[in-house]
Amino acid sequence: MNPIQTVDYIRILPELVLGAFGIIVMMADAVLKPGQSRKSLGLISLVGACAGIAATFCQIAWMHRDPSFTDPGWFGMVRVDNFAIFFHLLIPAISAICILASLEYLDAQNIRSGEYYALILFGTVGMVLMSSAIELVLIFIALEISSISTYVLAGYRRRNASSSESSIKYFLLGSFATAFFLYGVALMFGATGSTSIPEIRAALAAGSPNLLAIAATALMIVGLGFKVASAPFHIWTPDVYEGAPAPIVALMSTGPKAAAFAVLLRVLFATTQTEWFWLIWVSAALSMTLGNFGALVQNNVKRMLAYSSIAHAGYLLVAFAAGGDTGKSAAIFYTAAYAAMNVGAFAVVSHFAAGGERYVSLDDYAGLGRRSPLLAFTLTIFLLSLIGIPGTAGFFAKYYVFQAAFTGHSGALIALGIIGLINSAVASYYYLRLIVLMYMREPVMAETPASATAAMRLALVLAAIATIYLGVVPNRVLNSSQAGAQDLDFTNPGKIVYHIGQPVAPATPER
Amino acid sequence: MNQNLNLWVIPLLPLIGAAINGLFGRRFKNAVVSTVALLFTAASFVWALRAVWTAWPGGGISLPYIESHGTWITAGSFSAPFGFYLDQLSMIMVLVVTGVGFLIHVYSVGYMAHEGGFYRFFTYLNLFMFFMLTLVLANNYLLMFVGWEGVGLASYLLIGFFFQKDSAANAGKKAFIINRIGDFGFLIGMFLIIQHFGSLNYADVFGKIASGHYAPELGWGLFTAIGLCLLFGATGKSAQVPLYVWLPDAMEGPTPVSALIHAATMVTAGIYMIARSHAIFNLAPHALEIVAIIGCLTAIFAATMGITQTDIKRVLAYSTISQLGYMVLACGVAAYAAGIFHLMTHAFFKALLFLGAGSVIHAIGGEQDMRRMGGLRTKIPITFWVMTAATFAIAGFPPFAGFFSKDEILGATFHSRFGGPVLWVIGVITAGLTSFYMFRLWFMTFFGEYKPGAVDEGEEAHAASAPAHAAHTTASHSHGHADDEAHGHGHVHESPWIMLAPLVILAVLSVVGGWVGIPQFMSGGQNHFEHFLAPVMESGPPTSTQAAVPVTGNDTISTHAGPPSEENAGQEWLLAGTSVAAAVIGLFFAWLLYFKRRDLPGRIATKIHGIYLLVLHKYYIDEGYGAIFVKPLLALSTVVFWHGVDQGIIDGLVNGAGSTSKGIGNELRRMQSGNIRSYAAWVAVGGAAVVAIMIWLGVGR
Amino acid sequence: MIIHQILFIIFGIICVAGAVNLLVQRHPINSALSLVVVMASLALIYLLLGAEFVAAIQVIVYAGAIMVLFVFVIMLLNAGSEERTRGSHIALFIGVPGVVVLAGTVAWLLIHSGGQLGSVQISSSDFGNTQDIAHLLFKDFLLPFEITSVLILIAIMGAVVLGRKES
Amino acid sequence: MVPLSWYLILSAILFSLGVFGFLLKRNIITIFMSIELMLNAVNLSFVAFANYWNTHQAKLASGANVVPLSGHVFVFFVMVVAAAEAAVGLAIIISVFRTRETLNVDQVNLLKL
Amino acid sequence: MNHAILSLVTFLPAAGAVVLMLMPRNDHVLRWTALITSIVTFLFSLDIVRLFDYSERGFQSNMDINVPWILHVIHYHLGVDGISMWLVLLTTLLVPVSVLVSWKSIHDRVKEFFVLLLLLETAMIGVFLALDMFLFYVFWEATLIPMALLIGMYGHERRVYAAVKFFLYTMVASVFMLAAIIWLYTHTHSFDYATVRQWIADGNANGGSTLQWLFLGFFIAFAVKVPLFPLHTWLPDAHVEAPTAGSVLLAGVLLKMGTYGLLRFNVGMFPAQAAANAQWINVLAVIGIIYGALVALVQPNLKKLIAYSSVSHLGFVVLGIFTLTQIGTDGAVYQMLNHGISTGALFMLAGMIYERKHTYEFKEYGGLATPMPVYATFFLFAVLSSVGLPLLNGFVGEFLVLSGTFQSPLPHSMLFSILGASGVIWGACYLLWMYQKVFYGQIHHAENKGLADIDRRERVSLVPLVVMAIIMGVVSPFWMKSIDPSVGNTIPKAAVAKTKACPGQCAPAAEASVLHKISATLAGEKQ
Repeated sequence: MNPIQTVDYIRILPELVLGAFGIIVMMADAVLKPGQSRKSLGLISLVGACAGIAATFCQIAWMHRDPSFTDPGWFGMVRVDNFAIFFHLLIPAISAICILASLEYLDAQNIRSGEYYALILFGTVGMVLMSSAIELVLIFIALEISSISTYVLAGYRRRNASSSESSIKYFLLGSFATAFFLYGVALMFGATGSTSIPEIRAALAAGSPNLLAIAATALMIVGLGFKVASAPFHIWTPDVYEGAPAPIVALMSTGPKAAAFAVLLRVLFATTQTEWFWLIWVSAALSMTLGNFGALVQNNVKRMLAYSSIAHAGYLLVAFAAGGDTGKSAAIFYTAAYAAMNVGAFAVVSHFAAGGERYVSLDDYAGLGRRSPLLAFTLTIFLLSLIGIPGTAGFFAKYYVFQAAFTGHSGALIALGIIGLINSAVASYYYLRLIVLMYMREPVMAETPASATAAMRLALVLAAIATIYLGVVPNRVLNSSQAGAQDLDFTNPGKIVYHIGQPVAPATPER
Repeated sequence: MNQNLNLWVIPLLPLIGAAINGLFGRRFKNAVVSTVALLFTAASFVWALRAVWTAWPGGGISLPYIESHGTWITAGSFSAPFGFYLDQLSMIMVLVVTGVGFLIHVYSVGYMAHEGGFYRFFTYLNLFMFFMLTLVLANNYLLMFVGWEGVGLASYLLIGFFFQKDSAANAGKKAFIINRIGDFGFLIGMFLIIQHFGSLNYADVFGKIASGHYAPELGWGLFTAIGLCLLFGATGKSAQVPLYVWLPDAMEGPTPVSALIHAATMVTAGIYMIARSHAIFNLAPHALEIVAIIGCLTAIFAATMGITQTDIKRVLAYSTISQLGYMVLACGVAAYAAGIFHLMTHAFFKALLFLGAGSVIHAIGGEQDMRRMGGLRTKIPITFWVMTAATFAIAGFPPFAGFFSKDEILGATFHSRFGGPVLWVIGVITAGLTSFYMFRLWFMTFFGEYKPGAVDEGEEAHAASAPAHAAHTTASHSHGHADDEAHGHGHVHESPWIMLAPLVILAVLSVVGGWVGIPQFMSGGQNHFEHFLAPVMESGPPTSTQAAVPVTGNDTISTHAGPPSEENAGQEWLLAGTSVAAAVIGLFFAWLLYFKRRDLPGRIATKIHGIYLLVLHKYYIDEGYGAIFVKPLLALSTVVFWHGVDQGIIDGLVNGAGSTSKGIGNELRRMQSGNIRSYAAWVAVGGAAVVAIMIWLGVGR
Repeated sequence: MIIHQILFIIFGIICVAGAVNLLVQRHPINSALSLVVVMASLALIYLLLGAEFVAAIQVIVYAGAIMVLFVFVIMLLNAGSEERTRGSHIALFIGVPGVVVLAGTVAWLLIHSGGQLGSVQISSSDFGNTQDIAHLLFKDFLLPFEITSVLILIAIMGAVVLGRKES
Repeated sequence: MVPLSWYLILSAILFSLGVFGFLLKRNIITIFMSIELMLNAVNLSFVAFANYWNTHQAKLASGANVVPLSGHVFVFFVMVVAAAEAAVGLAIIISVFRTRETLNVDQVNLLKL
Repeated sequence: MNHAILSLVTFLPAAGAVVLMLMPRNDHVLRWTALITSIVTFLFSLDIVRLFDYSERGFQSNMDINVPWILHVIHYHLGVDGISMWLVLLTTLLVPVSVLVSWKSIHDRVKEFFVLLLLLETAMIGVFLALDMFLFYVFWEATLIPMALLIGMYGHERRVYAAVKFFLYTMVASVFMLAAIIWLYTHTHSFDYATVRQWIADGNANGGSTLQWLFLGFFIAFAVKVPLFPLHTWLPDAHVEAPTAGSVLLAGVLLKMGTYGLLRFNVGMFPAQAAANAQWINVLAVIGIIYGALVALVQPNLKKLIAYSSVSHLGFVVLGIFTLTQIGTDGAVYQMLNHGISTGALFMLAGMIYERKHTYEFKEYGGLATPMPVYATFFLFAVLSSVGLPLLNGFVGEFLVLSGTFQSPLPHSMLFSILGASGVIWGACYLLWMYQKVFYGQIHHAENKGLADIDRRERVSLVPLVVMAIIMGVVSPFWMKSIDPSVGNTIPKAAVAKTKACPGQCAPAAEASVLHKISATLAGEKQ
């Protein structure tokens, strides 16, 4: 009997589909003429991303049919549970919106190579895999897939010095951090004899505190902390985001980040929380503070949003520090909320940047409320969400995180929560600055911004709807994130919260 | 008792008049406006007469008569109704107000005929009537306060009637604000009453006092406190020291306004209020003592200032303050009836004086400076004669009205333990001064030669040294009478009959008005006025309070009710004689200085230059208030509060927090040097820190 | 078994020396060659640890393929000796002490737990043989192995995209 | 008998030298080589631990045997990844060299603050 | 239907905003649509009054709507009581008026303006009606954006500074409230106002210091909004720069959100803390009254003066609330409504003159009563209402507040009352000073001679406020009969009683001793 069964293929169906579409795009690229617009490839890849989502729905269907679906597959390599499904839906969606935003961008930048879309799709494969992988080997490879594709994409504007600089910085520092991660994995292997997360979890839970394992955890935190851009490993973010093409920043500030957070969730909650609590506490406080204060003085939109993304990583880590089901659930929810608003914001940035990314200074945004009402309006929604105004994803996510922090009833957590709240108030200044510029200043830019293409509009509207949806009626997503949080301990088979065409079962009140 | 008097109609009628004129008056002809205003005022007067007639003591209605028309304010256990109250006291007040008010309305039709804003004037005037009637008819302090504030508003509007003139606008504002300062005291007094009696209704409050329903250990101090607060309110409204300063300035208003509001009615509200609250004051002898002193002080103080004024209306204004001082003095010596009596007679003759002065001013084209008058006796004879009656009345010559009321007060002062001879002497001196400055006015205006455009040589130098004063007189030229300028100088004319008729009626009242209160020792019969008011005033302190207030014997708070015994009659005659003598002396000096030897005033002025200037500038009280209160306050507000605290400290902190954050941000971003090796160093250091912290904490565990 | 220790010390010293030389040399070619030395001696240490397969691919893939690529690029770009620019004080004054702390902590930890860990020895000769690895790789680790293809695809594509001449 | 800690310390030394290399070298290619050095150090740890687990046959918490060889497999994957990284990394370096005409990292500091 | 009325009133303006958003940019149609929407909202809000059941002291059960929203713990819970009902009506009254007053003054980006205005209305109504603390916070913050945008987009020269200052001030402060709400949730597992209130009342919160922190968390958020001295400096800037409608709603409604919050949450939920903290809060309130007035006195700018007058007036409200007496709090609630009417009218009037003169500086005015008599009359009404003239609305509130303060059992309240009562003097000072500067005297600027008096539309927009000022001044029981029981239901009884019981600090005792001292001294003199 073949040890690899059909269900195993279903467990990696989104990856397979995405990879297949990646290959299709590569092949099709060869058919197109060199100077021709690659829009058609973009559309194919868009279909691919959507197919990835569809594949995830297929997984959900299997989940309903086969209770053993959530068991580890591929000899303990992957586990497609509620947690993984959450990211399987989220990440291709992010990619899809990034692709939509790229369609126009590539033409504007006069980039005519279809590998771009293939790289996005392959990177998505890596990210998706990161969320379902439960074996450090596979996590490592998936991480590298997503990283390498983003290294390349960051340098995609090859004629541009800052783009290649961004790429090299990202690459060198990323590899540097990966080495730390690997070192941690090695020590963990030494400490527990396994690289499988459930095994590690079980070993650590059973054994006495093991310094080697602690050191291993620390080193893995370094590596993953780098990927999620949390202080003190955030330092690369502004430079890389500034130099990289805007749609790619939209992607890499959300997709790989969400995936990295997924891994961080898997890894950290496999170890003992008390060991890393203070570390994450400090990191969260530092990230929020450094990010927000850094952003206060930026004049480049991309850089500003980069600092803001550091700060948001900090908020997310607050949820980690809070721990517990609420904390994990809050962290999961936050990734989605952050993705929705940040993808949207960078999509707008990529539109306004125009050819050569000329217009990325804050002042270039003056008077946009008058010139491009729709784009300014959607950007306002994203910014408000980033500030954390009620009715938007950002608010509920933040609220949920802080609620998790306060639920602990511990002084340290409440203090962290307060630091976070003050930070989010400070942060409102720089987001507001952009809104102010758009609506309250007269344009200084001589050039009238081009009107957005339908694809761009679609991308923005989708992102805006997601932002509002997550802020106003987050029940469905909250249910999923709660279920995902419960699946993080690998023990319960996981109740199925995803339904296709059926009403959402009422969630249990949080306690 | 069952009869409904519908007192509410009395104040409401003028309000309707005000509403009609206010809303539509702009489109009406002057005749329509005046008809409306007069109609509603007259109706109000008639209704008041009817009410008084019906409720006259001995009639079918037991006094006080109270009617209530729903609640105005309610909160928690507190509530204040729209309620009206009629007793002997309010009967007198309501008749004076509606009666004199109506006459002045009539007069105004003539006086204001050529002014702009005719409808506005009558709107305000009717509005004033509404508030004043509310004040005197209210059955609770809160509703009285409505009238109290409302008349302040009407006064503000009417003083500032010629709003294009800065001085008029300033005067209106000053009047309102200073009244507000007094109102502040009234408010606190009301709070105290609410706190301890739970209600502001007269019936409740006085009933509780009468039955001793108040905490005995609080009683005495409490009543003193309430009394002082109410007194403070009264000093504002009735222009007593130290809040009298607004009244002279209030002469910026049209003359009928001065007559109605600033002489006959509104300014007496304070006296009415004290008389109304006599039950409280009777229990607070120290408050009464202070009332008496303030009244006496005001009387003499204002009288001295009246001496040097050359503006005819200002002389009358100071005279009013002085006379109000008498009334307050009367209240202070617990002779409330005497105070109200003087209030009434004063309403007659002072209204007359103002209206007469208005007639004079009208006659000579808006001129108010007495130095530019003279010899008008023959040119406007009717005005002269009515003015003469009023002057004799105010100076206190028998048998004019002023004599009886003033004598009543002085007598009561002499007998009272709160007053005593000292205050009596001051009162008599004031009477002499009153006589002096009133006859000064009389002589300067009606005798000698008419000299328009001239300033008395003797006083010229001093007039020049008083620029404010000079400015004032020129300003008065420029007001609404400017169009009369053509027939102003040299074309002196008697006023029309619509103005003269009220004068004549008031003149009659000034003569005979006092006869209702001829004291017992003169007439042999009873003092009708006092007797009439006795039921109100004697519902004073029950003897039971004596125990609670041991320091105040019942004798000290005698209400001057009992008729003096036979043996005292001689003393009474002597006292009356003294005050008449003082008046005669005043008349003599006025004749000497302003008729016989017209050079003398100037020479005296140069001789006692310092004192003269002091008095001429009204003791620099206005300037003093300015320097002590107004300027420092404005400076404090501007420099310390606004620029200092607001913009400096608070906004400094706020903006400072902003720039500090940016500074921190700027420092932090220096980490972002752009160098990959530095970045790697941060990552490495971070890694080192992470590992070290975790190992350290792990070992510690 | 002292021979093991002696061999370990010899190869270890060569390793460290090579690594230090990598740092000291200013021309990248020299550094690259030092790295090859390190890798080669590491392969020998792997043999000491009984990891024959790993030792073999260490030589073939690492020392062979990857380092050749490095040398190729160095030659391609005609990289000269590195200039001693003073770009980063932070790296020197903060980074180096930081790394010392890191290394010290890890070393302390390893020595500290070394007692618990015990020693290693060359075990039975069938440990680490290729067959076992193959079993592992194509069964338990099949999915990572297959997924690696995506990684390599991306690498190829990335290299092509970035290295391609501008059109 | 070589104590395991010797191997691990050697690994730590090599790793640290790699980090030093990153911090101190100016040439991008050399820096990249330093990273390779770090990866090699990690590989050494893996192999050493694999040997260790082979010596101490133990059970995992789940009851399964420890598979010491997975350390070797991990090294194998690290090498694959290193190769892929090398390909991409060197391409990026070429790309940087094309735009900046330098390989000195201190001069690649356009993006900052 | 009854249960839908609150939602209807709340979201009708938002629905209108959505419709406006989709409409073409025909300014005239947009204006009419906005006007009709707001008037219809007002008419619907009248239905709340019709349905109001006076026998119910607390929240009206017949209009209550409570459905789970997020995760079964966050509810969509709207409810109304005698306090919030009138604040809602104030809002729905002021919005149509604001629409009218913006008719001509807004001619650029008209669509955005009315959309923001209507969204703001929804948020404001929501704040007053929300009984779920999460929902309350949502609405609370939701008011920020439209307001900041209104100021920043349609304001005057320094509008951006003002908008940002307004936003940050309130944003930073409300964060503390959010912290307190979350803390409460994590202990009570409920956001429901009544539940949490009961939880605290049952003494479940361990230790007073926790409650003290929670109290402060709410307090800061509300104090900034009120604004209470010394957190008031955003207000003058915001007012001066805001467009007229913005000022009207800012002063008329947004500030009331702060005092409403103080009453509903600080006093309603933390009675013991409210009593314990009343001292210094009242000190701040009294400072606000006097300080605001004094600074208003020296402002050279019409709108700034009115803004500072708001600081002073809102000081009365806070003072009234923290007397913790029935009368004082009744007065405070009434004063909230009054201030909305009178200051709203003042800002509208200021806006009308701005439309003609394009400046708020007094030195550009003077003598305007001559060319604009009708305008001057309306202005006088607003001034008098603001001054607190009896028979106009302002008096009722001020009187009750001060009277309540005077009788409050809290220590020193008599002193606060007396100092607060001095506000009636200051109020007269700065308002009459302002009135004189604008309307009296000779006209110094020739162009002022030809100023047009206010037109029909402007009169129509002012009349409701003037009429309300009179009606509220004369028949206050109409409002009080619903306010009074609800206030009684909100303010603490036990807490005050507790304070009363404390020996030595009890006010009546202290005051008795003062009076006793006076009488003893006087008696000594006499003997």
